[in-house]
Amino acid sequence: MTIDVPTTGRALPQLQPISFIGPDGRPTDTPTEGLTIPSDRTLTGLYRQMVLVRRFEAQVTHLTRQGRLATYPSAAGQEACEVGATTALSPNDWLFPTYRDSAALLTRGVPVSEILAAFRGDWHCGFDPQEYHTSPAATPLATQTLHAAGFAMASKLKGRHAATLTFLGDGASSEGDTHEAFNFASVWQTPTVFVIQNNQYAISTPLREQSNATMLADRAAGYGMPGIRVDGNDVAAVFAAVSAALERGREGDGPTLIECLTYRMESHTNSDDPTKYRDAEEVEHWKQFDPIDRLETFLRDRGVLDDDRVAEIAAEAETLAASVREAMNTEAEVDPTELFAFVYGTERTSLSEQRAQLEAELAGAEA
Amino acid sequence: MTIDVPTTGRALPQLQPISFIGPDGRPTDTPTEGLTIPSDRTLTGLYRQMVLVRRFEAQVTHLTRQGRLATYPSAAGQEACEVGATTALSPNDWLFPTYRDSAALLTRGVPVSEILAAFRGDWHCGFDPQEYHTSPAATPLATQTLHAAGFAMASKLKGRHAATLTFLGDGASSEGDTHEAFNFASVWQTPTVFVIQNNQYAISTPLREQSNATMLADRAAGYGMPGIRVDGNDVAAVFAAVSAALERGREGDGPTLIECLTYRMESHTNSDDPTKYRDAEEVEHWKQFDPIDRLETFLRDRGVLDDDRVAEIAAEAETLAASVREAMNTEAEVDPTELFAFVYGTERTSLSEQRAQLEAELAGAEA
Amino acid sequence: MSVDSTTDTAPADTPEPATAATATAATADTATDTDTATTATTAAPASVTMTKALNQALRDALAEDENVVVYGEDVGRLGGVFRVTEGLRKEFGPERVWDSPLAESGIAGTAVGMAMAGMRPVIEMQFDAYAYPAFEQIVSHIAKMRNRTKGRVTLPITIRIPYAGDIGGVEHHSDSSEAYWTSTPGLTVVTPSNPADAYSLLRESIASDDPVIFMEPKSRYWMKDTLSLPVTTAPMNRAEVVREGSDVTLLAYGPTVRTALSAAEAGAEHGLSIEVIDLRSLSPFDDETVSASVRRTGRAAVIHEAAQFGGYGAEVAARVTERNFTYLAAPILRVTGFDVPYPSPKLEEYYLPTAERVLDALESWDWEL
Amino acid sequence: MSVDSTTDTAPADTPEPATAATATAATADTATDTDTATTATTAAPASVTMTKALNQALRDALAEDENVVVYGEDVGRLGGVFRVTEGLRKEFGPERVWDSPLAESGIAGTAVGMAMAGMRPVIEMQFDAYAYPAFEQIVSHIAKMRNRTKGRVTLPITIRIPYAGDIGGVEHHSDSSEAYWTSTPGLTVVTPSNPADAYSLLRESIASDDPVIFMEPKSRYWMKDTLSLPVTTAPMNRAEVVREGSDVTLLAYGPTVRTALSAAEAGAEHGLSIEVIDLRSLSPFDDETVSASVRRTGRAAVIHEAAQFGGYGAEVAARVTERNFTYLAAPILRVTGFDVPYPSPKLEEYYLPTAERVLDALESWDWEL
Ligand SMILES: Cc1ncc(C[n+]2csc(CCOP(=O)(O)OP(=O)(O)O)c2C)c(N)n1
Ligand SMILES: Cc1ncc(C[n+]2csc(CCOP(=O)(O)OP(=O)(O)O)c2C)c(N)n1
Ligand SMILES: [Mg+2]
Ligand SMILES: [Mg+2]
Repeated sequence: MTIDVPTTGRALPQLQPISFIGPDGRPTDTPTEGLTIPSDRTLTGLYRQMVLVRRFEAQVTHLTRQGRLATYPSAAGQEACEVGATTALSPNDWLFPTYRDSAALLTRGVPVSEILAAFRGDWHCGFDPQEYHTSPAATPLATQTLHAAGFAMASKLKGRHAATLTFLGDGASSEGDTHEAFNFASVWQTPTVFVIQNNQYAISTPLREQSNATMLADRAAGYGMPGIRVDGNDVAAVFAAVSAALERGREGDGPTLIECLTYRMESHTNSDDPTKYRDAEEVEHWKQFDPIDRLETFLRDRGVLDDDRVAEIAAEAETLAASVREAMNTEAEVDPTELFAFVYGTERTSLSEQRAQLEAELAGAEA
Repeated sequence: MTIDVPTTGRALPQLQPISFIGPDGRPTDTPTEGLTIPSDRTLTGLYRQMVLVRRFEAQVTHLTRQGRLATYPSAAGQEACEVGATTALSPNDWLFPTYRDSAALLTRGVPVSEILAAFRGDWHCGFDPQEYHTSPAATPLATQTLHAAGFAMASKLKGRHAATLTFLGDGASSEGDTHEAFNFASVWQTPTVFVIQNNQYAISTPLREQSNATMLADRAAGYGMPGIRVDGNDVAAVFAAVSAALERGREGDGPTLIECLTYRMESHTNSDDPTKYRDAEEVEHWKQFDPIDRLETFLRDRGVLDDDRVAEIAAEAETLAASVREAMNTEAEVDPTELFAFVYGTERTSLSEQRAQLEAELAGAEA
Repeated sequence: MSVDSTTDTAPADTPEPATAATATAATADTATDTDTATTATTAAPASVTMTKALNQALRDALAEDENVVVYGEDVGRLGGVFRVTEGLRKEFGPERVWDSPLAESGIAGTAVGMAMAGMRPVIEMQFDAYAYPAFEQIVSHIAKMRNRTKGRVTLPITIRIPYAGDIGGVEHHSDSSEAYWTSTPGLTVVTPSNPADAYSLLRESIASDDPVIFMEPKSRYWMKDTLSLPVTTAPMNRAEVVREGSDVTLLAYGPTVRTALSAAEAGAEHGLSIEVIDLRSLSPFDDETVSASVRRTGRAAVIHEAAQFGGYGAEVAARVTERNFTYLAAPILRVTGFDVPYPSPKLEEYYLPTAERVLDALESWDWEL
Repeated sequence: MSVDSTTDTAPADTPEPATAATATAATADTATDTDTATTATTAAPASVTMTKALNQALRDALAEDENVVVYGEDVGRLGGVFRVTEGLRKEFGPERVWDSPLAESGIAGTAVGMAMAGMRPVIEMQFDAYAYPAFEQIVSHIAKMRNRTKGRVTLPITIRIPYAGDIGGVEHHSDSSEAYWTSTPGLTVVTPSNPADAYSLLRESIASDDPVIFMEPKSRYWMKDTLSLPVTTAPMNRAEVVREGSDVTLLAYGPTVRTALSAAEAGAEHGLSIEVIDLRSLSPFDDETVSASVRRTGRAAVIHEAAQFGGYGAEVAARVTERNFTYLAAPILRVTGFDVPYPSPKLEEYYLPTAERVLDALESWDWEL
């Protein structure tokens, strides 16, 4: 038969997740597929950012327990993915996050109150995507993967040197959109990095009922795209893998699929009851793989981190937590007539009529 | 890390398509992954059926040129896929075909006039799916792959020994539904065989703009499902591969993906103009891979087929062609009020009102 | 505003509206004939939430017919994000009730195949914006299979869709998608407004040989009523007069039946006798029950949460006007959400049609006509 | 039937209806102000099909703005299954006009990303039933992005959808899906009925910063008109009176404008003066133009191919009634497809609303009122 097909790079990823720093904080001897461990300086920055976002998650989760936010999906336990991948972005790159990725938004520089706007119910997206080069967090699963591919295509067509990064979950990997995004990105050879945060659950559904594959990274081969599996609790590995993939993309070599193995330590959102579907022991078991502990050990062993610096960072985290509490205490003003303001570029006559109706109601209620 | 995942069967398919009989009609030495060549008797039956369906396709295409059918997508050139895969089914299995698969319907025993009903515009599906254990031919691409997975799941749940086979095109492989069907079938381990007829084009879009994968069969690994690539113009290989996959499914070992490399010799449908997107030479080139010629040579060489038998089958094919012409000459009666008859189990009042309106119009037109 | 306030239905005296079952018992002349609590194995009356009623309907359907299967995202171990399927996996096992991979087109598409093989799948779309990935399977196959095959292949699929808002949900969690389904020939669309109907309509939907879009009003999941299960309320294709009145007919369904009843009660205080009809069946539409009421009152308004433009209320207004034009003293009004995407929680109170908004709308009519 | 037949618009004397452009020229007092053929580079008048007009609109848009890109299934080498994009790939190269992989959600979803990056994607859904896989991307993202981000992210995406039937198409090739889009806040929905509008509306859609569903009536693709391109017809949000009359207003769009004009012509022979409005913009709806007409005639009917129940005509009937109730002598009628799935070719003549069916419907009114 006479079909022309590329035959390069046709391989399944290595079974063992790529990792530089083991759960015990010691260097691993896992093959790392040409990746190099980030510098001490970078690692220290990643450590700091992970501590900050963890404190953020804890504070927000605490506030939800007090009923101060409608709903909140915490990424506690997944800090290495959130921080490692996002830090690898350069400012011109664009991030396409999900509801799970507030930690990534924080890392991208979005102010606390703008992140929380959606969860405390002010407005669907509280920040300016153009300012942070970050798309609104997508709630409909997997839809953002196509946005990331399309954005990267535009970047490529316009000759810009900007890549895109998108997060998705193990559950979202089952959606048709994920497949279409992998395919479009690979056919078009767009600079897109797909990071699956495989945290073992889609709400209550365990990975084994989501996929029968040996690993989700095995999907990549079917698109002629490199796929790798990374220890998603080793921020060094995540950062290195994502950095390399972004660079690959910017060089014109197309998309990459990175599966990060991790674990959702909290419930799906505050309204979820994980005791229905997983044992406390499992959660306990995963504690030994904690991303922050291991990096702290590693950096202390290398003499890069000491008690003072750790305390300093912890203090910074407390300041952040305080700002979270403050953001929640400042009651954001909402303007009911904004309901009509952004639906179309020019407000339609019929919307103006409805706006007038609401204004009359509001005036009546005041009177 | 501590993820339990199956690690068996994790491999990419062999690059060389599985084939028993080469384009020249001689046995090949391609590795055949444990498959065995069908018996002479079976091969003769497959030969006969391929000759029949080719004559069918030619006759129908001829009639469309005369404007006797609204539209028709011919599978000329793809007879080995159509016939090889469909013949592998046992009567209790179910087939989930597309618009391209009239040849498969014919092979499944659906009468000519019932196949053509859809194309000459009598009714959307002209045959009784229950009678032929064959779903209506799906027009929305890839949707039927999920029906096949679901049907097989029911078969499994009910402890029936029935498998399902579905055809899809290289183009349809890009749809989200295809991904979802692969995934559901594999997670549920349903007895489903997915046969991609990779005929190199989706209307005008060539394979290389559809997928960047080395081969579409590479998709299978991402679902923990066996995938193989077969010479789709070698009916022996198609029959053997699909038979084995169906058996695998019936034994409870789950779905299989089979990519059959073939070529669409005709235009997409009669309303298409292939000169816009492919060269006459390419079509010419593919003639040397003809599925019927090679099998005829092979069977003649083995002394199983002779001029008499070939002539006999050709005569049978002429009879079939005559029945096609006849089917097209018999003007099927359509009853306009059937518009309302099958929308719901019980006709709604509002539909009865509309039926009465139409009846009044028809009576008025007659008067 | 000059209205005649004679009505022989006592206004409900609790903030919770009367259920269809109890309201029916109180109204003598409704077109439909409902026998509640006639089944032999009826439990003693108890306080039942809509969630519990739905759960029991699924349980009873699973117990009665081995072809019934329940699957979708998180409907197994977790029992669904709204706990509607709670306990069912445990009781019937993972071969009857299970968690599927996360893909709505996959869920709907496999249901087509299962139904072709003789099963009666009851599938869940976790929120109604998440039915959209399944749109093609629902509209191009589920709605059309019977017609395509001249009735040879029927698809007894029930698609459960929690819908509408008023629960403080984040984006995409409060859509009212009914118009997409009601404008699709081949689909049957029903929605309960109370626990008794939730049970009865769900049983009837599952028993139906046609596909049914079963829309569950999220904000009513926790509504309680005292009733005995199993219960059979009015047939699935009928609307119900849940409060009688003589001046105006309010047409409501799902979450807005409560709104309509509150408006009726408040209206009564101003001497306005308001009849409230719970449509229950959105497709088909019960022209008979509605026309009978509107011909009596001469005025009607339809209430829904979805945006007005192209919403289901348009069909209601159009067909009721077509059929009863000469009886109408005023145009049929639509009291609905605004023509904007469903807003974030802090704004939903301004978006949602309230009893006050209903009464304001009624005042906009020229009552002298 | 007693009607006044005074009308100063001459009935068209060809079976082809007057185009919006020519009809506008003939009617003095339409609300909209259209200047045709005023652009400097206007070509000499020539016979132009709708397909050709669309093709030219795309060509001119591509030439004028480098951010415009055109992609979808088979729109490149083949030039689209209806040849609307013919020659564009050759002229502008595969970086401006290309064939995408076969996946509609992918096409729509990548368009979101491209638009976020500053491009103006013009994407094609090959037939309107094939827009359904893209439903979630269109409804949950394309329609909502501007609102979600308070106007910070706008999506200037044009989604071209060939729609409706009367072309002898096999199943799924003749759907009229407009109601799905018009009931979605955030979308703008337009449809031309003639070549001049096809050009002008498509240019305006591409230039719009909002997403536009651009619905192309398949059966009118081959309709010819003599005109000069480029042409600017009435603004995108306006309806147009394409034939004046005093007894009845027919509201039509896309493929049914021809039907309405035929009915008007036939009606004239029976002394019935029928005004025909081409809606052009389905969302927003031009209340001003339509109400002005209906207040004059006191009677209206809306005509579309889609099924009646929940169809776009419901919104038309409901809102025109709401706004003009006291002017109406009769209910607004809907002359539409039946409430069944679109049938196979041999049955479509019975399904489609014809001029006769329109006239039959008008006769159903009590004209003495
Ligand atoms: C299209 C769609 N379907 C369903 C949902 C409801 N839902 C929200 S999160 C979730 C689970 C997602 O799991 P995963 O992708 O693994 O991400 P994780 O929450 O674990 O980060 C579901 C089903 C949704 N948001 N979108
Ligand atoms: C969902 C959907 N999108 C688009 C189409 C229009 N269409 C019909 S056939 C076709 C090409 C299909 O190519 P392929 O899957 O390779 O099958 P082939 O026709 O080559 O057998 C397209 C785009 C469709 N039928 N369904
Ligand atoms: Mg997960
Ligand atoms: Mg093909």
